[in-house]
Amino acid sequence: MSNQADLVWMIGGPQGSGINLAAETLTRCCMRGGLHVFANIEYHSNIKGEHSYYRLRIAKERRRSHLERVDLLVALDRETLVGDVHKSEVTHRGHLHEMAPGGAILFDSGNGPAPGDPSREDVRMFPVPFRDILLEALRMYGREGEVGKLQIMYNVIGLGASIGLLGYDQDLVTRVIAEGFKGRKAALADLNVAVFRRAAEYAMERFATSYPHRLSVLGGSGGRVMMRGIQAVGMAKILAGCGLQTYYPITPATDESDYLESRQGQFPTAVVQCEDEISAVLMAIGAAHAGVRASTSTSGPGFSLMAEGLGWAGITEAPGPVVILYQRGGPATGLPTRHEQADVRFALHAAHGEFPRIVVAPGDAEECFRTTFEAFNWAERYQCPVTVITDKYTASSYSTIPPFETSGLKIDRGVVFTPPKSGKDGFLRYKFTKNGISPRSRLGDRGGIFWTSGDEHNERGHIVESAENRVKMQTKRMTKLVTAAKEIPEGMMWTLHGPADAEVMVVGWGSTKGPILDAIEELETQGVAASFLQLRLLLPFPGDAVRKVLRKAKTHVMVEGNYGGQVRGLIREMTGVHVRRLVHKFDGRPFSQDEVREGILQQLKSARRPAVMSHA
Amino acid sequence: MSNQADLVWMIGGPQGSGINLAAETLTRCCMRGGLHVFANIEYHSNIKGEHSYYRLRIAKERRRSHLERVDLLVALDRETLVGDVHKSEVTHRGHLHEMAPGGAILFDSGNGPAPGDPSREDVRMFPVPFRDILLEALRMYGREGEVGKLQIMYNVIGLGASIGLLGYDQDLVTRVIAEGFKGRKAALADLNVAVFRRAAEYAMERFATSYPHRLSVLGGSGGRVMMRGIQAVGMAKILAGCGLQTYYPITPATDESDYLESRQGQFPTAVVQCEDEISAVLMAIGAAHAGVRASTSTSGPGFSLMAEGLGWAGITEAPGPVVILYQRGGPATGLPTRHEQADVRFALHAAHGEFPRIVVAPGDAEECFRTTFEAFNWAERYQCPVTVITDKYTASSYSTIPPFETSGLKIDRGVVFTPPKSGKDGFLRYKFTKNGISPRSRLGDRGGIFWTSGDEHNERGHIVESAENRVKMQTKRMTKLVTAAKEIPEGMMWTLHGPADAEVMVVGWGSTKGPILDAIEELETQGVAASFLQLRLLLPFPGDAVRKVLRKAKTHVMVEGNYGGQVRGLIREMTGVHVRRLVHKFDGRPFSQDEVREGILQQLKSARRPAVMSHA
Amino acid sequence: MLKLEEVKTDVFNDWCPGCGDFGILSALQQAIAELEVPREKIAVFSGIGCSGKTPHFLNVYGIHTLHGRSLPIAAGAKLANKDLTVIAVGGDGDGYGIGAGHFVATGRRNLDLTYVVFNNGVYGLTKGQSAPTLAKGLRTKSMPAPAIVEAVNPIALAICAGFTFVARSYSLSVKHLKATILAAIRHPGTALVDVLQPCPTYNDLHTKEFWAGADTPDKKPRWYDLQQEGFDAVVRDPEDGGEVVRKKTAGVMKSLEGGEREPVGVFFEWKTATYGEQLAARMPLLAEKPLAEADFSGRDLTPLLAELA
Amino acid sequence: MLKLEEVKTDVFNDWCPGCGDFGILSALQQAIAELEVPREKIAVFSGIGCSGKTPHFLNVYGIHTLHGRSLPIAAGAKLANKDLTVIAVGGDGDGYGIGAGHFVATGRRNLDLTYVVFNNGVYGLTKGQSAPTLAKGLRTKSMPAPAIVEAVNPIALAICAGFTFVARSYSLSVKHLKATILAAIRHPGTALVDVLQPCPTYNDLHTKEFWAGADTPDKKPRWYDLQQEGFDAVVRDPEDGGEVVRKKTAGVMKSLEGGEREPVGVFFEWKTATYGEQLAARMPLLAEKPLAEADFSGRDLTPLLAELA
Ligand SMILES: Cc1ncc(C[n+]2csc(CCOP(=O)(O)OP(=O)(O)O)c2C)c(N)n1
Ligand SMILES: Cc1ncc(C[n+]2csc(CCOP(=O)(O)OP(=O)(O)O)c2C)c(N)n1
Ligand code: SF4
Ligand code: SF4
Ligand SMILES: [Mg+2]
Ligand SMILES: [Mg+2]
Repeated sequence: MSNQADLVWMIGGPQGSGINLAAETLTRCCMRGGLHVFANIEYHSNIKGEHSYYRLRIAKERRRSHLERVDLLVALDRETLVGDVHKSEVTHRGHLHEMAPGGAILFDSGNGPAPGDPSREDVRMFPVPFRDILLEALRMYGREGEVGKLQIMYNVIGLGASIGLLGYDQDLVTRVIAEGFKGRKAALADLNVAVFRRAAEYAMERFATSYPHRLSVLGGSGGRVMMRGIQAVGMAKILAGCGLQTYYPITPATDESDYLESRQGQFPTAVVQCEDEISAVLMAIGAAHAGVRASTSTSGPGFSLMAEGLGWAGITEAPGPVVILYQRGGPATGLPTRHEQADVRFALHAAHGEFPRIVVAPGDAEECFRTTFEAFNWAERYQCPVTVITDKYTASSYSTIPPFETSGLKIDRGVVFTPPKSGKDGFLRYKFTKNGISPRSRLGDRGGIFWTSGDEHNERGHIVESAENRVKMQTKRMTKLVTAAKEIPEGMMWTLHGPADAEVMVVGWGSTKGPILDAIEELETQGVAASFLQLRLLLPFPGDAVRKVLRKAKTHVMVEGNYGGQVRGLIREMTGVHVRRLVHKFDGRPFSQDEVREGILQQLKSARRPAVMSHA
Repeated sequence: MSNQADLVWMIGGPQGSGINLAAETLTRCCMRGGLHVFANIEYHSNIKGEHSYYRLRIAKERRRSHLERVDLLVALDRETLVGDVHKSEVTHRGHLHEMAPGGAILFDSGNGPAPGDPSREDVRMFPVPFRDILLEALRMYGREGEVGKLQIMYNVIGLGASIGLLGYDQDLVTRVIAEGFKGRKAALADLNVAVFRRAAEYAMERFATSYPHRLSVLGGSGGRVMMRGIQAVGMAKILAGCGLQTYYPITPATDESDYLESRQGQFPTAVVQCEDEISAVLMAIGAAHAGVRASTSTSGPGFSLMAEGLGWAGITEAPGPVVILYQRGGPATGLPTRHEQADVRFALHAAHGEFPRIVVAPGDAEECFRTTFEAFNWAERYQCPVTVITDKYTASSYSTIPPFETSGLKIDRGVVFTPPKSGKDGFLRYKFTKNGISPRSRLGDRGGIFWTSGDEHNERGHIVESAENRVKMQTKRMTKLVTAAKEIPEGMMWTLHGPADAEVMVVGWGSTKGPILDAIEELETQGVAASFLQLRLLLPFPGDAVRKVLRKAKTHVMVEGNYGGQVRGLIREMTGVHVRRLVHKFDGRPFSQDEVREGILQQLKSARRPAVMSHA
Repeated sequence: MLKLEEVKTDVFNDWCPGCGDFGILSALQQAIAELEVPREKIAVFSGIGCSGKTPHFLNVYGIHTLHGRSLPIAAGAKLANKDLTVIAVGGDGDGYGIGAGHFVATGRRNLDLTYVVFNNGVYGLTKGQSAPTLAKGLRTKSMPAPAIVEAVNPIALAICAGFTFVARSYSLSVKHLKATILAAIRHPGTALVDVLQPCPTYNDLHTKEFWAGADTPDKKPRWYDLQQEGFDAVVRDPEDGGEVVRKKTAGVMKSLEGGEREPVGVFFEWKTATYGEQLAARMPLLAEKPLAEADFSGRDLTPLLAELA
Repeated sequence: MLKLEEVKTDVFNDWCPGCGDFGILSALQQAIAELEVPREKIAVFSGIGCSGKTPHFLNVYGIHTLHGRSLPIAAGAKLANKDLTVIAVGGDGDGYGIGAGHFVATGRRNLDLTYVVFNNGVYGLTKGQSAPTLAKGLRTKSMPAPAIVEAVNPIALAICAGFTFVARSYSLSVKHLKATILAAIRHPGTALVDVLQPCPTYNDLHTKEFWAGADTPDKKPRWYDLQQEGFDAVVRDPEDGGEVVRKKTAGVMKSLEGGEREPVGVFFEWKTATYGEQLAARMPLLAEKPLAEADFSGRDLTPLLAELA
C-alpha cells in the first residue's frame, strides 16, 4: 500500500468546538473496522476560539507519522479554510492550500468561504447546512429551542458528513457514538446519533457521486487500541506501582496526571497537585526516600524549576523520582501547545555540580510504556533521578497499536538493606561499594536509621568536608553510572532499524522515530536505501557502541526537532563522530513524513547548510 | 627565582579566630615591601570553631597559585597541627605532614601538640606563650581583666611571631596594623601594635637564630594592589555603571554584593537583597528592560533557581542581566565553602529551549575585571543574558597585582532606538534584521512603547503562534550569537600562552590558569616545554579557531577542576578534537601548582586513565 | 485624560465569550485613561494564564512574564525607573499559588506598585484545575473530585505580608473596579486589588449569576460594598503603631467574616515610607532622577584601588 | 519513653558557643524521647542554615534538605508513609524567606506534620544578613545599614495560610519549648512552632540578655506566656465556622499586639480533617496501610487497555 492510498482526513475549527471528539470517534471507528490510524492535533494556547485542527492518516497498514497533504477536510469555520483573516495580523493561511488535488472539503455553508477568498479549482467544495441539519435532528426531540446551546454538536455533523461521503459503515459509527455516552450523559446518545445519521445521509446523497474516495471496513480491530503517549506513560506508571504522582498543571503534561487521578480508586496512585514544580519534584523525592515509587510529569517551564531538586536527589541518592519531561516549543513559555525537541541538553545537565542521573528518550507510545516502566526500576536500582524525555507530538498523537506486551516486564527494586537482627543502629546508607550502589533502607524501616544531606557526607550520611571522603563518595556515586551502562540492555540504549551499511544512515531520537521510519520506507521505493539509528539512552551515553555503528555507515543525516542540533552535538562529544548533514525543524510543529524525506534528499544533494524544514 | 626560594607561610585556627586579618596584614606588608604574594584560604561551612587556614606564597616575582608545602606554619590550635581528633570521625590530619623539611611551626604553647601526637624530626617547633604575651601587652594598658574577651588578638600574636622569626621590617608592619584601625576602632590600634611588637620580639629573641629563613623588604610596592576576584568583579561593575545588583546571600558570592553595597553612597548601585534567587535574576532582568545595567551574583544552588528566568531574558531579548556564577563544590549544597569547576555545562544549557546567551570564563582577578566590564557591553549589545563563570578560588584568593588598566575600556550600550519625531506608536522592538539585533527602547521611553512576551511573539512583541513567524524570530534571535562570535575580539575568546607547537599543550579554563601558568614555568626548568591554551569564551564557542590551535599541538593535556571533564567534552563537541589526557580534581580544593605539574607528567607517562589529583 | 481608544490595542482578544476578564480589562483601560500619566510612563506586567494576556490589549508598555513571576520583574523595572507607573496583573494561580513567595516578599518591600489579581477560582489556561482561591470541599466542573486543601485568603495574606493598600472588587462591577484600581495606583506603596472574576468556561460555581445572587431569595448580589457600609480601612495617623495594628486586625477580620455576602472595597490602607523613598535616603542620586537616567561615564576607580594598596 | 542518650548522636556539633540552637536541640531531644514513638518512625527534615544541621544531632531518620525546601520533601515522605512522625526544622530565612511559598501551601494542605522554625532574625550561616523576621529599621552588627523592609509576622501568616496549630516559644525556655513541640507533634494537622532564638554571633539586638529583659527597669523577661494569661486559642467545636474565624482573628490580633513583651504559647489550634484523612477517603488502601507498604505486583492493565479498544 503506497502513501498515496492512505486517506488524510482533517477537521478544523475553533478551540472548544469538539474537533477532538469527532477525530477520536473516527479513529475508533476506523480501528474497529480493521484500519490503522495515526492522528495528531495542533491547537493554540487558548481556551475558546483560536484555530485548532486534528489530522487523521487512515491506512491499511500501520502508520507512524502524518503527511502534509489533506484529502478530506471538514471545516467548521471559515478560518479553517483561509486563515485568521479577522485578526490585525494574519498568522496562518488555513488549510485550503494544503489540499491534495482531487481532495474535498466539507464546510459549514453558514460559515464558509467569503467573496474574494482564495479558491482551488482542483478541490471539491461540499457545502453542508450545519444549522439546518442540527435543527432537523433537534426537532425530532422537540428541542429546536436549544439549537444555540447545542451548536457544540457541529462536530458530530462534520463526522457524519465525512462518513456519508466516504461511504463508511454507519452502523459501526452509530455504535461507537452511543458507547461514548454513558452514565450521566446517556440521554444525549440518541440525539447525537440522530445528528450523525442526518449529516451522513445528507453528504452521501448530495456529494458521494462526485467524490471517488471510499473508506471500507477491512475486518476486526485485531485487538488494537488507540493509544496516546500520555496514556502509555500513565499505564506504565500504574503497572510499575508508582504510588505518588506530583504535578503542577502544565500543557501537555497535565493530561497524564489527570489520567492517573481518575483511576486512583482502582489503582492507588496518590496524585497531588502542588504549589509549583519545585515542590512537585521535591515531594516525589521525599516519597522516594520513604520507599514509594514516585514520579512527576511536566514540560520545559516546570522542568526549569526542578534543577536544584534533581541535584539533591542525586547527592542523597534518592531512589527516584522518575521525571517525565514532555518537551514543547520553547524557550520560556514559548509555544506552549506546540512541539519541539529542544530541552535535551538541559535535561542532561540541569542543576549545578555533577551527580549520576539517567536520561532516556522513548520514540513512541510503545517505547514510552516500556521505558517508563524500566525507569522506575532504574531509579531504585541506581538510586538516582531518571528523566524520561518525550514531547508534545508523542504525548498527544494517537495511533492504533497492538496492546502492550507486559509479560516480560519485571519489577526490580534494587538492593534493599537487611535489617540487623540485633536491631542496633549503625546502618551505612552510603556504604562504599565497588559498583557504587549501597543497600538502601526506607524512612520508617526498623534498623535502617540513616541521615542524609545535600552537603557532602560520609557513609552514615553526616556532613564531612574532607578531601579524602569527597573523592571517595563522589567516585562512588558516579560509578553507579558505569554500572548502569553495563547493566542496561543494549536494546534499551539504541536501535538500528535497517542495515548498518545502508547508503544513508539517518540518526534521530525521540518522536522523530515515526516520521523517519515512514520516510525511509518511502525513500526505499524511490531507490534510496536508508537505515535509521535511533538513540534512546542519552545518559549514560553508549558512546563506544554508537561510534561503531556510525562508523559503518556511508553517509549520515541527523534529523532533530530543534535549532541547535543538540543531540548531534552530544554524539560528537561522546563519539567524536560529526554527523555533518542536519535536517532540523523548530517551527513548533512536528516533522511530517514528507519533511523528513525531503530533508534527507536535500542533505544528500548538498550538505553546505542544514535543511530547515517548515511546511507552513 | 625558583619556587624553592618562595616562602610559604600558613596560619591555621578555628573559624572566627581572625586568621584572615593576620594573613591580609602580612600580604599587605609584603606588598609594601616590594614582594609578591599569592594567598588562598580554606574554611568549613561553619561560623565558629571548625578548622580554617590561610596560605601565603611570598615571592620576589609574581605568583599565580599555591604550593603544597608549608615553610612556616602558625598554629593557633592543636587541630591545625594534627587534625580534628576531637571528633567521632577524624576528617583531616592537620598540616604537620605538609611541612617542608627544615620548616618551622609557631604554635600556642597553651594549645599545642598533646602527648602521643605525631611529630616531625625535620621540622622546628617553636612554642609561643600566646596568653602570656597578650597579658603582658594588656598590662601596659591596665586591661588584663579583658584577656578572655581579647583572645581574638591571638591572630596578631601569630603575625608578630612570624615577622620576628623572619626578621621582616617591624616598623612597616606597625604602620600597616595602625592603618587598619580607623574611625570607631582607632582606640584599638595601640593595643594591637603592642601585642604585635611583643610577639615579634619574643620570636626573634628565642627562635630566629635556629631558623635560617629571612624575609626582607625589596623596595616599594610598585603601585601594586592586593586583589581578590570579588573585588575585581565589584570594581568592574562600578566602572561599567551597573545600577542594580540583586542578590540572595550565598557563599562565596555574597562578598561581592557587600562590596557594592558598602560603596553605594559613592557609586550608586542599588543593592537589593531578594527573597530568593528566582527573584534576584528576574528583578535584574526587569531592570535591564527598563534601561539599567543590572546584575546578580550567586553560586551553584542559586544559579539552579535562575534557569527559567534566563530563558525569559533570552526570548524577550532583555539587555541583561550579567550573572556572575561563582562555582563551589557541588552538587546541591555540596561543599559550600570549597572550590570546584563543575557548573559549566549547566551554565551553558540552563533553561529549557534555545536562546542566545553568552558564557565567559575569566581566569583570574584581572580577567574578572575586564570580562565583567565587557559583559555589560555584550548584554546590551546582543540583548541577551551574559554569564560570567568563575569560582571560589578566584573569588577569595588574593594576589598582589598592578592596578587595573582602564583606559582601553569603553562603554557600549548597543543599538538604541531613535524616538520618532511624530511621537507616533508603531515601534518594532523585535524588528527582523540581518545581524539579529533590533534597536531597543527602554520602558518609559517616549515613542518606544513595546510589548514583550515569554511566548513566541512578532516584531511588535505580541503573541503569535504561526510557524512562519516562529522560524523567522527564532532565527533572528539565534543569529545574534553569530554576530557576537564575529564581533567579540579573539583576545577575549581564548589565549595561547606559549608556542602552539610546544611539546605539550595544556588546555584549561577559568581559575586553573594560575596553577597551569606556574606549573608550565616549572616544567620548563625540568626540560618539558609546554604551552597553555586558555579557553575563555565558552558560548559562542570559537570552534574553528580552537580546532586550528589544537591541531598544531603535539600532545594535549586537559586540566579541569571537575569529575567529568566537562570542557573537554565541550571541546570535542565543538571542534571534534578529543583531548585524551585529563588531569582532574574534584575534592573541593583548587589545583596547586604542584598538582598540575605532577598531573601533567603523569599523563605524559601514561594516558590510560585520567590523573585524579588530591593532595589530601 | 486619554481617550479610551488610545489605551486599546488592535490585538485580537481570544478570551472566552462572557469571560470576566473583559470587565477587568475595561476597568484597567478606563483607569489608565483617567490616570493623567503619559502612556509611555506606564508599564503593565503579567504572569501566565488567560489573565496573562492582558498587557497585549493595553496600549502602554506591556511585559508578559512567566507563570508566577510578574512581581519580581515589575519590581526590577520600578527600581530602575521610579518614574514609571508599574502595574502587575495575573491570575490567582499565578499570584497566590506558584507566586506566593514573591507575593509575601513584595508586600514586605512596599515598592510603589499595584497588583491586580484575577481571582476566578481556577487555573483557566490549563483547563480548569482548582486555583488556590477555591474553597475546600468545592468542585468545579473540570475537577475530578472536590478540593481537599484550604483556600488562601488573599486579603488576610496581603495584610499580614505588609501590603499597604489591600482591596477587593468584582470584575463585572466595572465602575467600582475602576475606582479601586485608580486608588490602588495612586496609593504610594504596594497595593493589592483582588478581583472576583467569573470564568464561565471552567468555574460553574462562581458564575455571573452566582455573584448577582440570582438564586437567592432576595436576588441581592453576593457582594456588598464595605465602604458603603461604613468600614474605615484607612490608617489616619501613619506613625501611630497602635492604629496600624487595629486597622490591620479589622481588615483581616473582615476578610475572614464569611457569611452570605462577600465584602468588596478597601480592607486596609496605610501611607508609610516606600522602599524607593528609603533607598533614596541612601543613594542621593535617586532623589534626583531614576537610576535608568544615571550618568556613569568616566568613573574613576582610584579610591577603590587605593583601599587595596 | 526513650532515654535522652538514645536520641542523641555522636556527631560533633559546631554551632557557636552560646547559640540558642542548643536550647532548641535539647527541647527536640526531650520531646522525641517522651513521644512514645519508636525512633525509626520519626523523621526530621531540615533546610540549610546553622539550624539545618539539627537532624545530624538527633538519632532518628535525619534528612538535611535544601535551602527553603524542607517542607515539600517532608510532605512527600509523609504522603508515602502516613505512619511516620514528620518534623521539619529550619531557619527563619529558610522558612519565611526563600521558603515562603511552600510555607503558605503547606498551611493550606494540612498534612499531619510539625514545623519548628529557628527564628533568630538573621541568616546565620551566611554571616548575618537580615532574615525576614528582622523588623524594619533594625540593624544587627553585620548589616551595613538598617533593614528597609517590613518583617514577616510568622504567626499571622501561618494562621492566614491555614496552619491548624500555631505556636511560639523561646529557645532558652526549654521546658516550655519542649511542651510546645510535643503538643505540636501530637496535633493532627500542620503545626508551626516559631522559636525565638538568640544568635550571639550575629544578632546583637535580640540576645539572651535582651529576652531576659536584663536592661528593663523591672528585669522581667521580654516574653510572657499567653496561656498563663488565659488566652484561649483552641477551637472547641471544630465544625463551628464562626468559632474558627473568631479564634483565627484572636490569634492574628495577639500576634500583631506589639508592646514591650512578646507573647509565647499557642495562638491558634483547630482539629479538622487532615490532607491524609481526606486522601484516604479517595484511596481506600490508605485507610489500611501506608502507600510505601502497598503491594503492586502483578497488576493487570486489561481494563485500562479496554477503554482504548
Ligand atoms: C512554571 C510553569 N508551570 C506551569 C505553567 C502552566 N500554566 C500556564 S497558565 C497556568 C495557570 C493559570 O491559572 P491562573 O494563574 O489562575 O490564571 P487564569 O488562566 O485563571 O487567568 C499554568 C499552571 C507555566 N506556564 N509555567
Ligand atoms: C538556593 C540557595 N540559596 C542560598 C543559599 C545559601 N544559604 C545557606 S544558609 C542561608 C541562610 C540561613 O539563614 P536561616 O535560614 O535563617 O538559618 P540560620 O543559619 O539563621 O539558622 C543561605 C542563604 C543556599 N544554600 N541555597
Ligand atoms: S478559561 Fe475562563 S478565565 Fe480563561 S478566558 Fe475562558 S472564561 Fe476567561
Ligand atoms: S551564627 Fe548564630 S545561629 Fe549560627 S551557630 Fe552561630 S550563634 Fe548559632
Ligand atoms: Mg485563575
Ligand atoms: Mg536565621
